[in-house]
Amino acid sequence: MVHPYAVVGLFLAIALVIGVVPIALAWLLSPKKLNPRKTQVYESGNPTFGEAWIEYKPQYYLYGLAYVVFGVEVALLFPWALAYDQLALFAVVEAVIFLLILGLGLAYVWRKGWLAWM
Amino acid sequence: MDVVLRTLLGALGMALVPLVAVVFLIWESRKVIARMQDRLGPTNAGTYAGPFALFQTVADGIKILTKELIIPQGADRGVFIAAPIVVVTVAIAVWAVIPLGPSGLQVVDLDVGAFYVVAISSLAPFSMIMAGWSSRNKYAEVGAFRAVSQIIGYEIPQVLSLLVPVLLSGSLRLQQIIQAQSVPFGAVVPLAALTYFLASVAELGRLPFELAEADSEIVAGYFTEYSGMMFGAFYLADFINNFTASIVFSVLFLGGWRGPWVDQVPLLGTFWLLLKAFMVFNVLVLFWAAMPRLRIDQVLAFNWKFLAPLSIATLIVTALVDKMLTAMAVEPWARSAGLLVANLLLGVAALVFLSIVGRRFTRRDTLRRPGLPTGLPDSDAA
Amino acid sequence: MSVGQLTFLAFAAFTLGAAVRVVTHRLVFHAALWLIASFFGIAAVYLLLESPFMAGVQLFIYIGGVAVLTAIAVMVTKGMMRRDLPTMANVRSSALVAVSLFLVMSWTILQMPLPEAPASPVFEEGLAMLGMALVDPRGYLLPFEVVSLMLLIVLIGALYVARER
Amino acid sequence: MFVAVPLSWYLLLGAALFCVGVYGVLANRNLILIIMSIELMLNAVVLNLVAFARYIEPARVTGKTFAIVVYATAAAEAALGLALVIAIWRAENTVAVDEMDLLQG
Repeated sequence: MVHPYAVVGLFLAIALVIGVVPIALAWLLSPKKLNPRKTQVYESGNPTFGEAWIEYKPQYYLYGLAYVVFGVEVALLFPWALAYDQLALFAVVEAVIFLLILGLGLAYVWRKGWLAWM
Repeated sequence: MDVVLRTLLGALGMALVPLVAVVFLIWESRKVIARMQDRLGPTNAGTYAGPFALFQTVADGIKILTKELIIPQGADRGVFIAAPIVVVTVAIAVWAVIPLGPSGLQVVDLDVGAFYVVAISSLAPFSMIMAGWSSRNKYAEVGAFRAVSQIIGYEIPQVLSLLVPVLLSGSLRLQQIIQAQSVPFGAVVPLAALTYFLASVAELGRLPFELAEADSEIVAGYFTEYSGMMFGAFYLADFINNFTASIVFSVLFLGGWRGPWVDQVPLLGTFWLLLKAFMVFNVLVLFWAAMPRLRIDQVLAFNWKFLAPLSIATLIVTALVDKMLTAMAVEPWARSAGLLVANLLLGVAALVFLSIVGRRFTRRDTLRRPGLPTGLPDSDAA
Repeated sequence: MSVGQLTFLAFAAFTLGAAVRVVTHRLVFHAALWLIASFFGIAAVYLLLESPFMAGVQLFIYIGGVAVLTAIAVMVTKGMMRRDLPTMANVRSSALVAVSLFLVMSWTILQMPLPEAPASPVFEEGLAMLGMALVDPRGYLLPFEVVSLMLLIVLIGALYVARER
Repeated sequence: MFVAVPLSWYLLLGAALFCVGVYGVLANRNLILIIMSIELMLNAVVLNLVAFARYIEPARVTGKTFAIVVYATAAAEAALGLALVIAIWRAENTVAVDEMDLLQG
């Protein structure tokens, strides 16, 4: 019997091959007649204006941050959900407190308007 | 050596399932959307592509293989080429744990199967960042930013609702989650199923949450600059993800391969699962055809101010009610009924809350800017 | 050398190579991508240690969360896209510190009497046991709730610091 | 047995990773790169914890609990650190550590 994790590794390798093959095949089959006009950056038909790697609003960062915080919480809940059958009501209440503490944080930042789109 | 060979062939076969299915599903969704828009969709008008133009997708695939791969000036070539490869790899990798049938019809029944699905699909936004950043195009970068803030955010309600079936079945193995569903979890905890489904739609970037590739605003979002097969890879991965999400939803909430006469004919289980997944997939297609697009601030607010709190509340209510019912040692059917009632009550409470808050916000906006129609954003949502 | 040992060495080489690219690459965004590669290598090592949950957490929190967050931070602060390479003297002294630290550590590790093979086969209820211990008052209830409090503080504090004014 | 590798190999890998992180913190002046290097160091620590847990007492959960708490702390550290970087970027328009003089008033 092959070890399950080895099978997963094998499957990931197969998935990678499936990702690479079509593009490699297209690279072999497709014409290669590039010219500077063809490789211009697309901006809805207008001439390219300025640099694309400019500064963006940090607003997007806030949502990523909220994701990381809640992601850690959710990951910690997985073992608890798995053990749920063997837990007493008391232990479930503790996990509920765990959830509520962070729910409180969400309510606070909501109330303060820090999650509002600017 | 025989075992290794059999494993290899099994894995290869399973990895090809989504590819084959997608060929049919692309055709099917094009037909459905066309009919909803009073068109015919793919037909045999120009060239013959099988009965009902069934193999139109194959023809498109062959065509796209011969199209030129254009890499724009100033692009980060290595990352630009890697992004479509990563997106397809991630889309297919999930299939390692998908249980297509009662036994044997699964590559590996991993002991952390449900967590594997979550972990692998959390890699998807990162390929969008790669694509958006390496294109060196403003539209692509805005698309990548939108993808990141939207798609990773919706993972929270998705995973919180996924915890509900895990909690009820007491296992992360997808086979055991299916075994535990003598009543499908969708009928026991409909609210968790609903939040999971909505979060999946947002995660897939389907309308009404199609902000990362909003074609009337930012051309095609993070894959604006891609052409030929590299564009095809994003298109393919999009459909594979839709199909995978339908299957995972069927496994978690609709009983997976369970159905009549599966005990006698195990292969029938595959049919039931694919039928269920097909129906879920078609709901996604109907969304696609019928929905308008939301604004970015609405999408983000819907997640953080409605779906995430609601999924937290669902998890808490389900855990507490189930534990209390178990403590009272009620019959299994009474336990399911109790959970259903609790879920429905919570759903009603959420709707009442939503309508009150909505009315208040509408009134506030009208007071603040009497001349404007309600609900306009303060600035353009970029 | 067995297949297992070769696998370990391959993963270790991949992880370390990616880590070295993180600290030496000229483009900050590429450094972030190499960081993801390095995290992925560590996840593979966790699978060798038969800790699939830790590997999943590595993908879910680190690659899906922290690394993506780093990439956003790089994209938002465009001014330092292409970093200035450190001066030669700086590189030399830093490398000296790092290498000597490694030598001390590896000497200590090789001195210690350490087990050659894993203690006993892992059994499947390990994760459920972890879940029970996390909500057991005689187990690790306190760290569990403290983590929740810490996350609350981070959520509020970081949003306060980074929000638009 | 899946992989029979001596424990010391894992510890050496952890030590090497940690030292790469130390180099990154010392040699770079870009704050984001310094945070990335700290993440590498914390990962090395967690790797050690998981390896010890597997080799010394797999029947108990002490090692895993430690690892998970370190994980949560590391993620929190990255989120907060990068938030500070962004706040400094907005105030000073730099992410280089030696150009920061916020405390000089």
